[in-house]
Parts: sequence; C-alpha cells; structure tokens
Amino acid sequence: MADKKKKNLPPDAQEYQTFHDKREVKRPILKNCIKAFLVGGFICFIGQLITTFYIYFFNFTEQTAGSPTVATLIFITMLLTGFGVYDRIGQFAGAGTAVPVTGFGNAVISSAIEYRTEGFILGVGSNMLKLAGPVIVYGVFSAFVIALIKTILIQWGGL
Amino acid sequence: MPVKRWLLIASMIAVIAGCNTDDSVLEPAGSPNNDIELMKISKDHQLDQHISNQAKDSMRKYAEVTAAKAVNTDKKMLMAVEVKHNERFNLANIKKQLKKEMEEQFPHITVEFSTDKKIILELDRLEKEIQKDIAYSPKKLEKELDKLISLSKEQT
Amino acid sequence: MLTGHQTWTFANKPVIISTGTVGGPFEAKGNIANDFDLLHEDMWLEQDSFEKSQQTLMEEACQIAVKKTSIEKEDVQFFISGDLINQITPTSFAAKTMGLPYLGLFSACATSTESLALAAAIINANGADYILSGTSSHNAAAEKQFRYPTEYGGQKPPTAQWTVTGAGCALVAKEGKGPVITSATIGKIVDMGMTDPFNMGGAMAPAAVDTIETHFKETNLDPSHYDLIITGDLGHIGRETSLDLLNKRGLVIPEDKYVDCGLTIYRESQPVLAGASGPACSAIVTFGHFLNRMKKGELKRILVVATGSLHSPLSVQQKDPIPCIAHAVSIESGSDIA
Amino acid sequence: MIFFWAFVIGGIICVIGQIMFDVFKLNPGQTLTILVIAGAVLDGLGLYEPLIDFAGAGVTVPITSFGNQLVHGAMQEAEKHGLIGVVTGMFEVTSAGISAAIIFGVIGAILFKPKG
Repeated sequence: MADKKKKNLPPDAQEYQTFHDKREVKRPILKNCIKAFLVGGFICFIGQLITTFYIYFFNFTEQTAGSPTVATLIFITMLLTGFGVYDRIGQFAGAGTAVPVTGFGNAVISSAIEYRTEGFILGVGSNMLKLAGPVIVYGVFSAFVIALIKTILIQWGGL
Repeated sequence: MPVKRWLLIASMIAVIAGCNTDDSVLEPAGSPNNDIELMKISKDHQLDQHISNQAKDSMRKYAEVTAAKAVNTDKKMLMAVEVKHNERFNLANIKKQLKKEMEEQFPHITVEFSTDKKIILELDRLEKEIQKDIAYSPKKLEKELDKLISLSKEQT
Repeated sequence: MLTGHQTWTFANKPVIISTGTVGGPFEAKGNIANDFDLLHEDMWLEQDSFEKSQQTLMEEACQIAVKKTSIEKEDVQFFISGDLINQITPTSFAAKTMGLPYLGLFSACATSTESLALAAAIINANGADYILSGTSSHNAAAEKQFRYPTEYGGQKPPTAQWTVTGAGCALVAKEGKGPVITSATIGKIVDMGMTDPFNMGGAMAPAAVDTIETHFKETNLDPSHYDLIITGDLGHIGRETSLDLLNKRGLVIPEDKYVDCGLTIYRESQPVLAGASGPACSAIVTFGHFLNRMKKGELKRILVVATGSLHSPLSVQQKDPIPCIAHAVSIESGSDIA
Repeated sequence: MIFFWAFVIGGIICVIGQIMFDVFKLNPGQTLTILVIAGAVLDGLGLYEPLIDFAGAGVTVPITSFGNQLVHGAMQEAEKHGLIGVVTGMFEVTSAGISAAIIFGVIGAILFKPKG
C-alpha cells in the first residue's frame, strides 16, 4: 500500500519518507489489541448483563431484548460522553470502545453536543450524523443489496 | 487498498464460517439423560398435563438437552428446551428437529416450540403455579398459554 | 535589507518591547506555567463557543502586551496576526475589538514567526513605529475543525500532537528596550508527499530543515552563532527527523542546542503523545519562556523556526499531501540589557 | 457460560476493528462501515443468527449487529411481499441503535456542553 503510493512521488520525497519511517513512533499494535479486547469484551459483558436483566425482570425474550439493551448502552454512553469521560476511555481502548454500539452512540452524541453552539437545527440537526452517517448509509445500502440477492435466489433459485 | 479490504472481509467470513458445522443435529444418546431439569405435573391434577409430561420425558434421550419445560391445553402445547452451551451454534437446527419430532409424536394438537430463555422461565413459573393450585382454571391456562405463544413469536 | 533570496536582515534592529502570553487550564499544568502572563481555569473563558474563547485569548494577549509598556493602544499602527480556524475569524474579530489596522495571515502554526518577520520588516523600513504581532489557537476549536468532536472517543496514534490553548503576542517597536530582531528567513512550501494528518511533525520536519539550511547559507552564519535553535511544533518525531536530516546534510547542530516549543510547553507526564502543536505553541513558548530567559541573560541569540502544515480538512479528504512551511526569525538580546 | 462467550466474541470483534485501525490505517468511519457491511454479509449467509445464539450480547452489541438487523428487517418484508418487499422493507427498517443514538444525541445536546 505505502510502496505503491510512494512510486508516484518525486525521488526526494521517496527518500525522505523512507528516512522518516525509520524515526516514526510505531503504533503499539499488540498492546492496543489487548486493550481493545479487554475493554470491548467488557462492554459486551455489560451488554449481556443488561440483556439478562431485561429477560428476567421484563417481558422481553432473547430475540427482543437486544433492542432495549442497545438503547440502554447508548443512554449510558450519553452520560459518559456528556461528562467528558468517553473520549478518555476511547484513547485508552481504541476499537474496544469504537466498535460496540456505544462507539456509534458516542459518534452521534459527541457531534450533537459539539455543534450545539451553531444552533439546534443547522448545528445539531445537520451535523449529528457527520461521523456516524456512513455507517447508516452503507449499512442500509448493503442490507438492501444482500436482501435483494437473497430474495432473487430464494424466488428463482429455489434456495 | 480495495483488494486488501475485501481480503480482510473474506478472511473474517472464512474464520467465522469455519466454526459453523451445520446439519449435525442431535443424535439419541445410548443411555437416558437423567440430568434434565424437568418437572412433571401430578396425574391427579384436574388439568390434563400428560402430553406435556410425555413430551418432557422424550427429551431424556438427548444428552445435549439440559432442561425441558412444557404446558398444554387439549388443543395446543408450548414446549421449551435448553441445550448445552456449545450446542447453541446449531440452536436453529436443533429447534427445527425437536419441533418436528414433537409434532410427529402429538399429531392431534398444535405444538409450539421454543429455545428462548424467557419462555423457559415463564413455563417454569406456569408449571409451578399449576402444580400448587389444584383448582387452576383451564380458561386461565388457555389465556396464559396464548400470551406466551405470542411472546415466543415476537421478532424485534 | 534583502540578503540572498529569502532572507531579510534588519539594519535598524526592530525591538520587541513587550510580550503578552495567555494560556488555558492544560497549559497551567505544564512545564512553563510561570512564564505566562495570564492563565485561565476554564476552556470556555465564559464565552458561548470555543471560537469566541479563542478570540478572547487573542484580545487579552494584545491588551497585556500594550499594558506592559508606556504607550497606549492608539499608538500602535498595525495588528498582524492569524490563526487556523475557518477563514481566521477569531483573529479578525479580535482585530475588530482592538480597532487597529489589521493584516490577517494564514500560515497555520508558522503564523507566529511570519507575523513577527513582517512586523520587523515594516518597522525596519520605517513603515510603522509600533506593530502588534502574534497568534492564538484553542485546542477544542482546532479539534472540531481538523479532527473529531472534542468528546468523540477516537484513539489518536502516538504521532498525534496536542493543540495548545492560548495566545502569544509581541509588540514590536522601532526603538526601546528589549530583544532585537536581526534577521528573518521566509520559507518555501515543502511537500514530501506526507498525507497523515495525525503525523504533522513528520510532515513539517523537511520544511524546517529547508528554512534552517537556507538561513545559514544566506546569512553566512553557522549554528554556533546561536545559543538555541528553536523549532515551532515538530514534536518528538519531527524534532528527531529534522535534526538527523540537518546532520546528514552537513549542518551539525548539537542535540542540546536544538529545542522544540512543542516539547517545552508540557510535562512529559501530560497525555500529549508526540508533543504540542498549534499556532499559539511557538508564540507562547518563544514570547514567554525563551524571551524571559533572554531577559535573565541566559540566552544571547536565538533562532526561532516556527513550522506550519497548511492543509485543510478538505485537502486531506481529497487525498492531497500536506504542504508545509517554516519561517525563521533571529532574535538577539538588545545592547541595553545586561 | 453465555457471559464468557459474550466477552470473548465481543472482544475478538473489537480486536478485528483495532487491526483495521492500526495495520490498515483506516479511520473510525471506514472501520465501522466495513464492520456493518460485514455484519450484513454474514447475516445474508445465515451465519449471524447462530452467533447470536452462541454469544448473545457478544455479537448484538458490536456495530456489526446493525447490518444483521437491517438485513433481517428487509428479509421479513421480502418474505411477505417478494422482491418489492425488499425495497419497501428497507424504508420500514428501524434499528434501535440508530433511533436511540439520535434521541439521546438531541437530549445530550440539550443537557451538556463539550468539556474540551
């Protein structure tokens, strides 16, 4: 990837990039992965606790308890984001807090809070999906394509 | 870049698909499984629960089943089973197989089958209530059962 | 006054008669908190937005710089400044409050030396008696503009830098007491095809090297002329890379004489990853910390090389490389100072 | 048991995300988008439901579950109305995560100021 990009550059730039790459502080991938595993796993564990709570104490089944669980987690995220804690955890955990729905919630909520200085309609309203928008757009679009293919296969392929 | 991305996705699918050994549905074990958590309603009870009792008993042949609950009226039965955790990958197939088996065993009534934790909990509660209350009215049972069946069918 | 292609030497020796430095709460916990004229406890400065608080920072720095002298605000002829928020509006609003003739600059984190060099050039050519030059930045405003919302929990790589909240301002005069500006080298855009906006130090290092090299070539000096060569905000990676690159090209600068504002302002224990950045970084550290040391007599001659990466969120998204620049200003202690 | 697997499987999905961050140098937006698409593809292949049965919140909490839910919604409509159902179904699909994020986003904007 990096090599292909480099080929189109003038020689001095290529030389500099090689020179620089030796001095760049590398991302601690293993450490980051362990942290992501622990924090991400912990969030899912909390999610399972909440799911179990809803199954035992409310009228939710395993099938239906997912939605209130997600909503509860995002509510917690709102509090953590609003009190300025989530970004600290995020710097530590990386994908561990970004990949669970709490990360999606944080992307929406942090944008919403950030843009309130520009007003509620044009600021909060139009910017709150700035970070999370692609997830919705391509989630919906890919789901559409997949459902389409599957339906065609079922109808004509007798799958 | 795009090539790498697709490779990544493909490898993810491969890894997860690898864990999925499909169609290995349950096989009857040699000896009866006596560890199943099940409770039979007394034969003397004014509500006839012998179908449920029979259904629960027939789960004993599977070593993977850990709990079986069932309640019936004279027209329908709701049954729920719990399987060992490492069998849960095949939960959908297990459910299909057992449901078919129950339908074949009791062709004259409608069989609803579930593997949901909530249904297991609710059936357990219902079984205990019936057991305790000799005068449990069939109408109330009918109502309770319908409620649970619709709950088990909820999707989202 | 022009020496070589890109260097001005100032025969009339413009003087920095006073400076004003203002910092935020994070800077107050830093290494050089004592060198600030004013520190704020609150990121918002009781304003409605981060952009407005940046404007307030700039206004306060200017007011402090003027108040320290015997002149009045009305005696100042020009205000030369800039920042890196959308169309440099915080600076422009500050200029409105100041009510001074205003030249707005955009040179990102190199604005401090660019404004200082221009102020010195105008004064040297008798274009003015007093000029206020300086710049400001605000951590949250810059995050919002260039990266993610401040509360977003994205993980920053170890190459990322922390934007300074603060403003630094220097009042340059034709005559008076204080450090004098002897020369300035205006840099060229250097683009080495670096594209990672989370690694600005690495992108800006060649620009700093280019300007430093040109400065020594055109002024016929060698690094031993200066007590310190101060880069703007290269951070750990940029500082190391540029120093190695300078040595490789035969310009040997001892390790301890080559310091970086981005590594001076905060303590090692503060979570700033590769170091500090932002226009205010070089302005505050130079006008506050290093000029104070010069006044104490610890330093005689310094070369300040502020570096700026002139990308925008748009150019990064469109996969353009980061264009970088560096301007150097040489400051010497005045003759009437011990 | 389900708690253990929720932790492990959820953690592994996060590690995949971290690798996309650090090794492939993708930004969070790209990473999450790819994960959502991966979730949709997995559900299309019929692999997501068994994972939910096995790991519970370990796969319903990560963002991949959005893809799963969206495909599920579309397929439900498709079963009722055939091919047209896919199109109309897409517009009827609501994911709890999206609506919760929007609702709490607005509430958050009313209640909080960014801390900086």
